[in-house]
Amino acid sequence: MTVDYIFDFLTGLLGGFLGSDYLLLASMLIPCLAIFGFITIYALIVIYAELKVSSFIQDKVGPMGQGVGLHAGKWGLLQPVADALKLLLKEDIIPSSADRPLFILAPFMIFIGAFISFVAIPFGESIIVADLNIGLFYILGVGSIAVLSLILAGWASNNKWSLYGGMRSAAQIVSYEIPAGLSLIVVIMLAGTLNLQDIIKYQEGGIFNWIIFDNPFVPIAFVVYFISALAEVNRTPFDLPESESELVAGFATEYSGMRYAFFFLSEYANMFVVSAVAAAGFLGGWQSPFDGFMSTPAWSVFWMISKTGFLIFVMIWLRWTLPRLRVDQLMNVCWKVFLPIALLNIFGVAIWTVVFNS
Amino acid sequence: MGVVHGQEMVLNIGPQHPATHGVLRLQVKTDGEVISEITPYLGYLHRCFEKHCENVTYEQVIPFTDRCDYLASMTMNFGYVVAVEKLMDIKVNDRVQHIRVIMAELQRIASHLLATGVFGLDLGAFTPFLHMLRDRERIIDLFEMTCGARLLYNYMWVGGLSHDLPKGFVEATLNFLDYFEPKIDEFENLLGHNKIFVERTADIGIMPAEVAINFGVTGPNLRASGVNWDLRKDDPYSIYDKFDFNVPVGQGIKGTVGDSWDRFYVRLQEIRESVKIVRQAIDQLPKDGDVHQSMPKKIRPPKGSIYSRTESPRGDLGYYIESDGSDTPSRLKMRSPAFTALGVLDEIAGGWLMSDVLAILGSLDIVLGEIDR
Amino acid sequence: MSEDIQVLIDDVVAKALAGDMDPINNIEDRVTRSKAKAALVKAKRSQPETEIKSKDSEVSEHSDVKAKDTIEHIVIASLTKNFSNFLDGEQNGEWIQMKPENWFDIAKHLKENEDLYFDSLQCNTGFDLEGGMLESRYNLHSMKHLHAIEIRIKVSIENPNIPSVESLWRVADWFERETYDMFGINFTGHRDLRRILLPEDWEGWPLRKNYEEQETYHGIVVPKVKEGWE
Amino acid sequence: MKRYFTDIYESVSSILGGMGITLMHLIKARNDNVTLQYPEEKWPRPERNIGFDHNSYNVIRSRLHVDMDDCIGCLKCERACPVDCIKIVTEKAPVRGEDLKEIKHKGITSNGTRKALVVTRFDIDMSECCYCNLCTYPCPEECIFMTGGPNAKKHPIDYEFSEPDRSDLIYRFAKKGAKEGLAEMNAKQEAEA
Repeated sequence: MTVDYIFDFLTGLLGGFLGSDYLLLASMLIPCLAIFGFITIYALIVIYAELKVSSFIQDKVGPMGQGVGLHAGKWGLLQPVADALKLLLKEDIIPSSADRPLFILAPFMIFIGAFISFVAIPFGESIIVADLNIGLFYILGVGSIAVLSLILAGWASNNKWSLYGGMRSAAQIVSYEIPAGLSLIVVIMLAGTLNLQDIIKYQEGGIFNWIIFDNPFVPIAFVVYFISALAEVNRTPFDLPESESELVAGFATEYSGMRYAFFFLSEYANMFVVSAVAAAGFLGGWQSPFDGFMSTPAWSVFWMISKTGFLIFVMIWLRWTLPRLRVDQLMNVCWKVFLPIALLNIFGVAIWTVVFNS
Repeated sequence: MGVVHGQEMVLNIGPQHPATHGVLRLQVKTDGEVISEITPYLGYLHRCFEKHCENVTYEQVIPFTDRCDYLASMTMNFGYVVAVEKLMDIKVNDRVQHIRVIMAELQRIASHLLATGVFGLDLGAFTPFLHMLRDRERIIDLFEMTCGARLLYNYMWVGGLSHDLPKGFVEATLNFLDYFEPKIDEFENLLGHNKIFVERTADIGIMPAEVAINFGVTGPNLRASGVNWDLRKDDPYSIYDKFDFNVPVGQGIKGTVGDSWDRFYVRLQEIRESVKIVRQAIDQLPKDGDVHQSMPKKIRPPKGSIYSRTESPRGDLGYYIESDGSDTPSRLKMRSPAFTALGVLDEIAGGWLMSDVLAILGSLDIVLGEIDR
Repeated sequence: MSEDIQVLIDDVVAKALAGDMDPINNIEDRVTRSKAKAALVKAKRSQPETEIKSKDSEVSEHSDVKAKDTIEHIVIASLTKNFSNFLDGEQNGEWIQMKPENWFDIAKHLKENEDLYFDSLQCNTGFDLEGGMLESRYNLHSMKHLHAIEIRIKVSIENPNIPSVESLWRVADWFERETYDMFGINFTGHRDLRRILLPEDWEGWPLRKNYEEQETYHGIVVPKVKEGWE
Repeated sequence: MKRYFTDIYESVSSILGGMGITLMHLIKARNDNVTLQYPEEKWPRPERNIGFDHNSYNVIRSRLHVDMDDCIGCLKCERACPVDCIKIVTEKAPVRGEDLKEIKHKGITSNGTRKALVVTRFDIDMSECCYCNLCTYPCPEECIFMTGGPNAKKHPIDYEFSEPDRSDLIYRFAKKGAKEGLAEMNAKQEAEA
């Protein structure tokens, strides 16, 4: 485990000077900081990508500038930095009638949910913070903390729009957990394990060993999972909790400044988590698509991030193409379309495995 | 188990809300997501248009008409000058008429582009909105080329126009139309036939023809309900009887006649018809003719009153002018089409979900500047 | 003014009166042109009114005016069969002047009679006639028969009550609220007669000719003179 | 049941179709866009000249300007203004059509009209101006115009007339000291008489 490696390394380096309690604390904090740094940098990049992709789709040019100091740097590269700075420096307003402790708690909780999911995401054979043997289950589990915090945010704001947003998000995320989980069961059935590393290792040996190409039922499971994941992270066409033309900004209506930034950040972090799970479960994770070629640890990080990045790009692309669903249609799609398909898929995969693979 | 009745909640949508197209306040009674009653409160944008008009001369009214429906200023000017010209019995020459028709139809395209785009935006589709704004931009460039203003033109004057067409306008317009026509199909595919969009709009907010007529709804909203009523055809003013165009009527392709999708689709079809009219008007445009030819030196209509209607992008735009023979109108009332269109909201949108209500509001294409005057 | 200019002006004015505006517009000199136009306006005014009206009907080739002439008579004839004493004073053929008393029943007849069938209320305008009278004007139109009339109802400013037609034409709901808002005409029988464009607590009826703005509104002084001009 | 599957088919096909359209825009990003990088690039000015003299008058409406040397104080523009943003005060000139060097008053306009009045105040409040162009047409001397007008060379077309203070948007065109100077001159004349 990563913490053990770091602890051993630190003990070897500083064992004489500090007690082992401090070193244990330090060796736990270092990966946390690394994840935090990763999320921040990743969020800046994805925000930039979102700005540019949306602009190009809409025939605009997006943030542009002539150089540092003017506007947002060359090609607007500094725009996300400027956005982050703006959010940091903004006045933090807590409405007088809000439920103060809960109002303050909500953004942190949503961020924690996204943050601790990163612990179990593998970037390489040994590049993982905690190689849990129920990694997949763990990610699905802690991902649900988001629901709680969205309801908290909606309730604590003491605003009718926020309440609507919170209630919508509760119904939506809880419902879509089910098809998402059921589609991942296909992966678990094929790989025979909940450990993400083992699932990835199961897909070793080039692009055709990936689970998505295992049998004709899996691509359907992948699509169902991807769309359900889209709904879980509240992205268009499922952005009902914050649908800006109906609910102003939904659960985030009363938030400003840094607190709002946390919602923003965790939305993007969640996007990464669900895409990473899809990449690990269906697209071979950090495995190179060319069997054995380009599969050093550095390459494995590259493959993992590029597969995830592609899925994130598809999410952005979908967002700027589609209108938003209505709240009852959302439920219809979940219970009447995805759930039966996901269940049938499980049977299909099971039969296929029995007939062809055994 | 019986039906659970929750407590009703009163919710204010607006005056500041992203979906109210201005400063409109809708007080709604909601039971969960279902909205049972809608009470619109107007007047946040009231600028005393009618009172102003009683204190300025007839030509000075024109800039104020611009500001009523700021998305279709040309047609607002057009309606006003047609009314005053009828009152004064002025006949303007053919070149002026043609230029006016070209401008009004270009304005109709621009206004419908924004209406359909914003309708998409209300449903969460951002990209079609910006594509439509992009093409509206090109139309506005044409207007700027003609009269120097981009939004509030003050272009049509009683008895003429403020400027003649500039050199190169005809070519620029034809270029634009050639570029623009394929884009309409693209809008239709990107937004109109998208399944999510269809699900959100078809069979939502159905407005039967009788309701529409009784509520005085006009323009594309009325035509979407299946009533073939277009003042350009049924009571032709200016030279609209010279042109060959169809009046698109709602047919309920995706749902029922008179639903939100029909209102969207009728506007899209009208854009195509307007393109046809502009092409014909440019073909027939007389080469010579002074645009200031019939302009009276002093506008003093004879004593009397007139109610004159024209077809603005939003419907029947009526001007009721009472003249007492002086150079200021004694009473000028604008019958604004969006005003009546908003009046029907409670009737057709009560009982729908919150998202639907905002979709229906978007499909009615209201402009608050014109409602509040 | 030299004589030949005067001759020229007389000439073009005569032509313009005959309907040909081109000679007048083709005059090169700005001053002469404007003089000619002034002479034309003068000449037009001096013509008897009936002549202008006949020209009106010539100008609008669509038989609108003709139909309008007859529609008033048809409407009055149809109404006299069912109602008595509804006309208010002399009728001039352009509109129908009515008394407010049984306006609701008349409106119902206008809307539901098969021959008239005015199913659409186009516009409702208030008007201050000055001298203590207010007027409410209705422009009715039939989508079926394509005819239109204007009906005017005069009431005194002390007792401005007119029956509401809101339950017949629902569009009148807001039209009447607007007229009430601007003129203070009280539409009896209206479900929800409130101010529509102005705030609930606004004082006075702004479009009456003798209206004066209130001095303060919620403690804010209503500005009446432009500031910032020293 | 058939409806169920056609719905799914329609959703998938229309969504993929929409994604195809957006992807084409993404790839050909700069084909159709109309965005300008504002301070570096500016709107192409409308290339047309209209009005009194076809070569020198531009339609552009950006700010009113008055050539005081040509203004005869006829008040036509003040009367034409629908929002009353023009304020003119005139006083009788001592001698008609003669230059008054003390207050830089020109007696004869470039059109050759002899001025009978001295304009002592000519204020335009651009914060109230509605850019309707109604004031420029009645002017007999063509001296009030939107910039980019007859003297486009003297007053280049510009869009940015922002001011930090509202009162800075009141432009005072009358010659400085005209009022006092005229009063002084009149007093002097009286004294001489």
